[in-house]
Amino acid sequence: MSETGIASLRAGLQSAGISDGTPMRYSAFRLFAEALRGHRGWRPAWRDPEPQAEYDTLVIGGGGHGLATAHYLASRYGAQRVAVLEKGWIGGGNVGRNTTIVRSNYLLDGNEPFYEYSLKLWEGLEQDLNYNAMFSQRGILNLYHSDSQRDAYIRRGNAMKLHGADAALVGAEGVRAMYPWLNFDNARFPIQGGLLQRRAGTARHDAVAWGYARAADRRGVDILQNCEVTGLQIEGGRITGVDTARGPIRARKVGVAVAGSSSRVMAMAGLRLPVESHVLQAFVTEGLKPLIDGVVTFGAGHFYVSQSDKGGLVFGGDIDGYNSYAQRGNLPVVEDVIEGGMAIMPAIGRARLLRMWGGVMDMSMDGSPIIDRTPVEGLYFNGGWCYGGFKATPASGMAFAHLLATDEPHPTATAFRLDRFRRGFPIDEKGAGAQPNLH
Amino acid sequence: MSGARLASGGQIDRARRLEFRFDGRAFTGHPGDTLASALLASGVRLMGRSFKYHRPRGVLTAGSEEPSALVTLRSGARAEPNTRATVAELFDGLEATSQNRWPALAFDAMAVNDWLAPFLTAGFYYKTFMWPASFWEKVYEPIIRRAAGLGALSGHDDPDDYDKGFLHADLLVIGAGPAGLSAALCAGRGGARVILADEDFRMGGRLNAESFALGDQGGADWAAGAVAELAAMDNVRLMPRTTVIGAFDHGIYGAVERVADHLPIPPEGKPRQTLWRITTSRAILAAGATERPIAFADNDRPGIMLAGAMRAYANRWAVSPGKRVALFVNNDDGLRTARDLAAQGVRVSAVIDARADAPDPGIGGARHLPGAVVTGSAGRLGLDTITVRTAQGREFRIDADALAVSGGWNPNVHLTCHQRGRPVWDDALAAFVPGADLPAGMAVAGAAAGTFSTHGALHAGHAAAAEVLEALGHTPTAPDLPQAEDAPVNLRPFWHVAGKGRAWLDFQNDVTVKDVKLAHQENFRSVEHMKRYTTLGMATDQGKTANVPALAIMAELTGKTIAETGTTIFRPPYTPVALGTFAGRSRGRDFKPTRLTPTHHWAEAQGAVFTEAGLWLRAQYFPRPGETHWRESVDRESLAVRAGVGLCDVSTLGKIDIQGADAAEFVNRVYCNGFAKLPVGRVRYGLMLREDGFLMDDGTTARLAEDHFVMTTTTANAVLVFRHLEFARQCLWPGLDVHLISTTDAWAQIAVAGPKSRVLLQRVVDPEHDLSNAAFPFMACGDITVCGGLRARLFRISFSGELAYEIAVPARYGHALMERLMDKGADLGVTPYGVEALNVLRIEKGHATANELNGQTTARDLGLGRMVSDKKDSIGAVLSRREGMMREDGLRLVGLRAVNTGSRLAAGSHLLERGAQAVAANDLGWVTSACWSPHLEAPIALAFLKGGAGRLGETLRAVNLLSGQDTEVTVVSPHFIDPEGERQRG
Amino acid sequence: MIIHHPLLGPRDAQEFTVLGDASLIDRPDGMAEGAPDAFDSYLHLRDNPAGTHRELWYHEAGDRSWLVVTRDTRTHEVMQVELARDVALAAGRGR
Amino acid sequence: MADLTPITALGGTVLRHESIGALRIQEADDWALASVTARAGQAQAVSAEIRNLTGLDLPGPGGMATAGDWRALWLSPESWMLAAPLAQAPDLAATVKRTTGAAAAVTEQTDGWVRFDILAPDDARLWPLLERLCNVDPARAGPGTATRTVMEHLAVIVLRDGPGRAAVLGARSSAASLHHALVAAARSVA
Repeated sequence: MSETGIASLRAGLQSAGISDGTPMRYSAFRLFAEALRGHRGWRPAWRDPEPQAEYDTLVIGGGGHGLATAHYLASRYGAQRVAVLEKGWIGGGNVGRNTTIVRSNYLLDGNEPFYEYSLKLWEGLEQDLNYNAMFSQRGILNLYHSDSQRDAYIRRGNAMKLHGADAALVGAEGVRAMYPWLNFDNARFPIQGGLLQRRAGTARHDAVAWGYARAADRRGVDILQNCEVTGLQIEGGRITGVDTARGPIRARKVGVAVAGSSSRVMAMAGLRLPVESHVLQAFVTEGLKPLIDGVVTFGAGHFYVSQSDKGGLVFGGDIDGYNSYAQRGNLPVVEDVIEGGMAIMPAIGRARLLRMWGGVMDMSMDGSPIIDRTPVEGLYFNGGWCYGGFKATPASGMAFAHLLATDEPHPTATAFRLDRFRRGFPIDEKGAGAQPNLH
Repeated sequence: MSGARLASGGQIDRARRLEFRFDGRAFTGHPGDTLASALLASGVRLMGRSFKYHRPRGVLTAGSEEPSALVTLRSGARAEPNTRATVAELFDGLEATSQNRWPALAFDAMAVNDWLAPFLTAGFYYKTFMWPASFWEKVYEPIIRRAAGLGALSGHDDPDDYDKGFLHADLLVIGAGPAGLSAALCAGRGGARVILADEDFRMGGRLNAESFALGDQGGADWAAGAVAELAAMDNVRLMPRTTVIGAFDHGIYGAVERVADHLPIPPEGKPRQTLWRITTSRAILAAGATERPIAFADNDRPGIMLAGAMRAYANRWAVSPGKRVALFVNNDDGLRTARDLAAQGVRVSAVIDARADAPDPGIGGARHLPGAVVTGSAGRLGLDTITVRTAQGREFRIDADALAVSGGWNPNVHLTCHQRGRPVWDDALAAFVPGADLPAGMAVAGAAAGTFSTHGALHAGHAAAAEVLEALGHTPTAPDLPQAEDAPVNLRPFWHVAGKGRAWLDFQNDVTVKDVKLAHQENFRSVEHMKRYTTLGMATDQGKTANVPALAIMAELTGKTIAETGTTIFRPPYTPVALGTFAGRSRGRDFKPTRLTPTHHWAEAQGAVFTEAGLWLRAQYFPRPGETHWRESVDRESLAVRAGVGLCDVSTLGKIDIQGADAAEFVNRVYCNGFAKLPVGRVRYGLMLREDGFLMDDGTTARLAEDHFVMTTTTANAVLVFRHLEFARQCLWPGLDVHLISTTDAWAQIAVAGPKSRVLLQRVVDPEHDLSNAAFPFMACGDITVCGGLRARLFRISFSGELAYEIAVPARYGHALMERLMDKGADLGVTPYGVEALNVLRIEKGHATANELNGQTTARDLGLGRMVSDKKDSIGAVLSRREGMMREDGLRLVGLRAVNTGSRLAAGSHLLERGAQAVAANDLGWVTSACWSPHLEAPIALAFLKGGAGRLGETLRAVNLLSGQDTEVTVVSPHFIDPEGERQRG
Repeated sequence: MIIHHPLLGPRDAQEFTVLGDASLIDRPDGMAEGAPDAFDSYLHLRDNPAGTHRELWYHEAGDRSWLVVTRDTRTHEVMQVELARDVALAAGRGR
Repeated sequence: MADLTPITALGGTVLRHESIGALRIQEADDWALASVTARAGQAQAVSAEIRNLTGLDLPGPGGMATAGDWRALWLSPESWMLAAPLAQAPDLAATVKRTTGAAAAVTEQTDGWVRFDILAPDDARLWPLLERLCNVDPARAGPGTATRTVMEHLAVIVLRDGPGRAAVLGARSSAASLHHALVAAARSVA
């Protein structure tokens, strides 16, 4: 390369923020420039700092929600001296083992504004984080198979539109136009149509955790991996800090965002929760050329599916149904889910299941989450996400950051209270009642 | 042409020739061949393209761990993408196509990605494609999606059948190599119930691939003898072509048997594959080991394969891999390949051994280069030469069209990890071996446990089985095992050759040493981060050959030991499984069972249209000639009920027989309204709450005797309510004398509804039963006989609001009773009606069904709040009184009537005030059920309306934003018809 | 999973339906003082242990017995299976 | 006697019989059925009454007993299903109720069920069919057992009469689905 070429490259690198001391921005130009110099310039996506003795705010849980909380605390609420405490490696919980669906097709007033707010945050996420989480608005189609299901979807679609979300009802022919190879002619429960939310979609789940981690780190948040919390320090009804595998850390406020392990962590504060831990399995096939453009859910069985950018069919269904902290499930649910798949998509019979795994869900008593203060002053709780936590990541982080920063619920999350069960305000989308494994 | 069939040897049937095609070209092979062995024997090296860079790919392995030689097998609706050529059993007429290339395997335009490789490093996509935001879905992602994926599905329904089944054993032996065969022989001779499963179509494992002897036999011959002995035992089930895919809780193993994959198509009625769930007390994992490569620049060329695989091709399939073969190894085992090839007359040109003190295998004509490494390769679409650097640092080229590589072996520990188990690093073997926390009942033997010698495997298998026998109370026989090689593992860990080029770790996903280094540089250092960031190990082979070298390199970079670095978690299935196999017969129309009503065949003969109600099929309406729209039929049926008499099969309602001294007390506790004082011979409407106070179900319950009730449930909730009642009976009040049994299927129950229903019934009910209003008033019930003595039950209940009955007879007589009623009522204009008319009639009467009882509503919402008794402790009563459920502005069931009878009113519409903007803040409720009322000649509906009780007479809008409907409605009582109930009492 | 039914021996978990924590046996008295809080706690709050958990399983496609299964939620190991009716009676529940 | 003609569970006027390979699958409707459940504290009394009426010793969990034309199978704790030839016991529940009186809850069950008899030359040819349909261990389901389990999503009772013989009782409304499952499995193993 000529002298002038090198000089102009240097100038370009500088303008892209590539010089020691300033945060590194990702861009196509940066990628190009790094390719030319053998990628030697990439720096760690986040630091691995030593824990400090004291922070203003601790977020327990380095999953999507915890990292998002830290990012928004730092970027929107001006918080300083924030740390995220992670038991293992960040993004290792449910954000790293879900089926990546993002949607806001909820029915109830307590939920829909929150999820629609989340969807709007998703729509600007990559620019906000300077990280491509591959959020792709490919649409979600909820199939219906009976008149009463259709009526329920009309009610839901209208609720969505009243809250400013998008929704459309598609008849059987419309479904056929979108997915001509679905089982229209030999189905036990014939497809009558579907509720379509076009703005829904999928994202690259790991990248969400990494993007938030990197963005939070850039604003000074300490991300402390391998830092399991072993105790909560509570004095006179007020939290003062935590004990960790890397020593005690003092803090004024502590937010807990450890869905899947909520009961275990909150038990350290002597609190029982309206939550059970259950295993939800998820599945991916070998990579295939594009077949399924958006997300499709089966209305007469437990099955939903999308296709990843790598080509794998990513699908799931119901939870196994028994309490579990083991990140694995059993064959009956595998069969149940795939039977559902073969019922509406007999064309996937020769695709091969590559991998199945399980995540531990905080299943709440009404199927909806909790973002609230607790009886312990300075201790805040975020959990009960059931198997809908991934799509909620941005709004959950924002709402939890809002609560931690202001002591007030975020306007879109006012219904997610701990006392709603005692007071009779459940947010029960399925109408299944206070039985966690039915949600 | 590189590879060729050797003149003799191999476990193939040379007497028979099998024709097959690859990419349209005709080839031949023999029974016993795989697609890979037959192609190699035909001189074909190029079989596929890699995922990302579209690099040419050949065969790396000889087994199910193959990452590279993936093809689409078969064609049309039977096309099977991503099939490993290395395990595809050859059959006559086999058709295979290469994939992930365009336009042709040898000329792939997407190979341009290889030139762009400097930009396409690990995680490059996270750093770009962000501007402008809308371009992601529109521009960038479609390109990525089209380029990604490997093979394609046909888009047609899978035409084959799949079975599922269940097996039980004392001992499951997984793998039929030396350890597995030895274990099965020991356990089988000892009398245990044994299942021996192996993924290969020929049992024997490595014994079929090696040249050494067992006793005075060849290894393959000894294996064949062992298999023959086992096959003769009644207590042993041999399952070749069966992969054990996962170890699940409590001794359950999933296994996939490929029943017909070695045939052109499955025989009629037979499955392609069977999913077995094997329940066993004990399992012995004897799954062998997988060889791993050594990474060096351009180590991915067709012609470069694992040493053990090359040996297998030579020994088992009599395939010479090339004309000039070189070896690159770091262990003694790899040297066997040189010896075996030389013995078969294949020219071995060089043995490059990374160990400075490597023993000389003494191959005539081969250069022995201890302490040397391979630094690169060259050749278009296949290997021509390799570059070697000697211990002294001298670099030169060697001509070679085949290179065997061995970096050592990894025990196949996968199944030991399916339940939290973590393998542990063994420095002596330089491999992960099973940890201590095995699934309950599992033992590991042979190479899977790190016992690599044949002698060791035979003895370990026997010992493991003997232990199982003793635990089960059998007496093991003394070992009767042949002499076998007992070579120690002699290996120096060596993972990659340092250098500038790209050195592949994950051959399918194109992950190189550089990518791992980049992951480290960017702090993706935990093994899970590395895997997810680079996609290493996430290809169809799940990193069976790639994972250990990669984490060894990460360990180098972080300065940690491999033991500290750890490994990612192995998850089921062991190898990928067709989705159809998991579904079995439960697909298409057989997805779920179908329940038919007792009058189904009669209704079918009448030309009824059916609809699903849960698992039931129910007559929806009965079209008559000339009726062109369903509404015509439904209107006619509804009006016929109101004016005359109609018949509807209501057998689908759940029926629960409740008997016992405490039956009344029990019913009184599970319904929120009073039942204790219900007189014998009477029916009452009951509301059942969940314990959280929301409505669970409703129905009528009849008291047939002091100690005998019959409860009906809604069709949808029959199973749920029965479960709930058993919970209450067994768990809450175990001291009550009450007994439950379902009788849903035992009775054919027919609603006879309309002003002429009594007249009609009198014609079939035996004359001694008085049906007069005085003798059998509204809400009466009783045992009767019909048609000359047939036992029956009669209930005077009404869903339509008309004078009505439900008559029940033993199910087998339902069909005949329906015919009789139709016959006897001909002069009354008797009309069968379906669930559509049933729905119209109940909406007109204001009765709730599933649309109103959706699990989110309360008795109060239905306007039935006063039914919740506060004088007794019934399920749900306490929590039904929570603050949030007692709001004055809460929802209330109302009727709606369209102001303009020509307008449309859809269930699901939301209610808004006139002039109010369509936003959530103005949402007043929603329409639960809607219909055209032929009786009122207007669209009507039931709806939940905020503060509804106080809004009767108001005009609101029912808005459906999905269809643009905006309909003015008047709020009215939900009882459109006969609010005083005079008709049903008449 | 395999549930060792106290009467029927080892049975496939697919024959069962799971309800949840066996503390649901301990239904409070609806007519007693403080019933609303007692029911809130009874129905809504859970120990949700990572470890030994006693839970209710119903042999729906079997003999219709409700069982109390003592199981480790970390390993899924089943330690004990009892008839729920016996457990309830032993806990003093009767009429 | 009533002048109505019954239909079979599969909806025909004659019973369906299939021969597939060595297996026969026969729809059967010749049993009258009644469930008998001992009232609280009455198990011994009920056992004695049933023995007097039928000669049967009521079986324990998972068991089936036969005596002459009578048959009893265990349903759930202190609850059994009695079966007798339909022609001889057209109103079985009433007959049993007359015997047990208040000691038992008796419920007519004849029409709640469909029965398919499966006949094979021996167990070795019977089990390939059963093992494709239900998770029952042959070692625990020999002659004299009555196992309540699941076949293709359907709750069933598998009765073992003798070597090579089984009967499957299922809900009458899903008779066609159960029949289809049996026939498909028989074709698969034939």
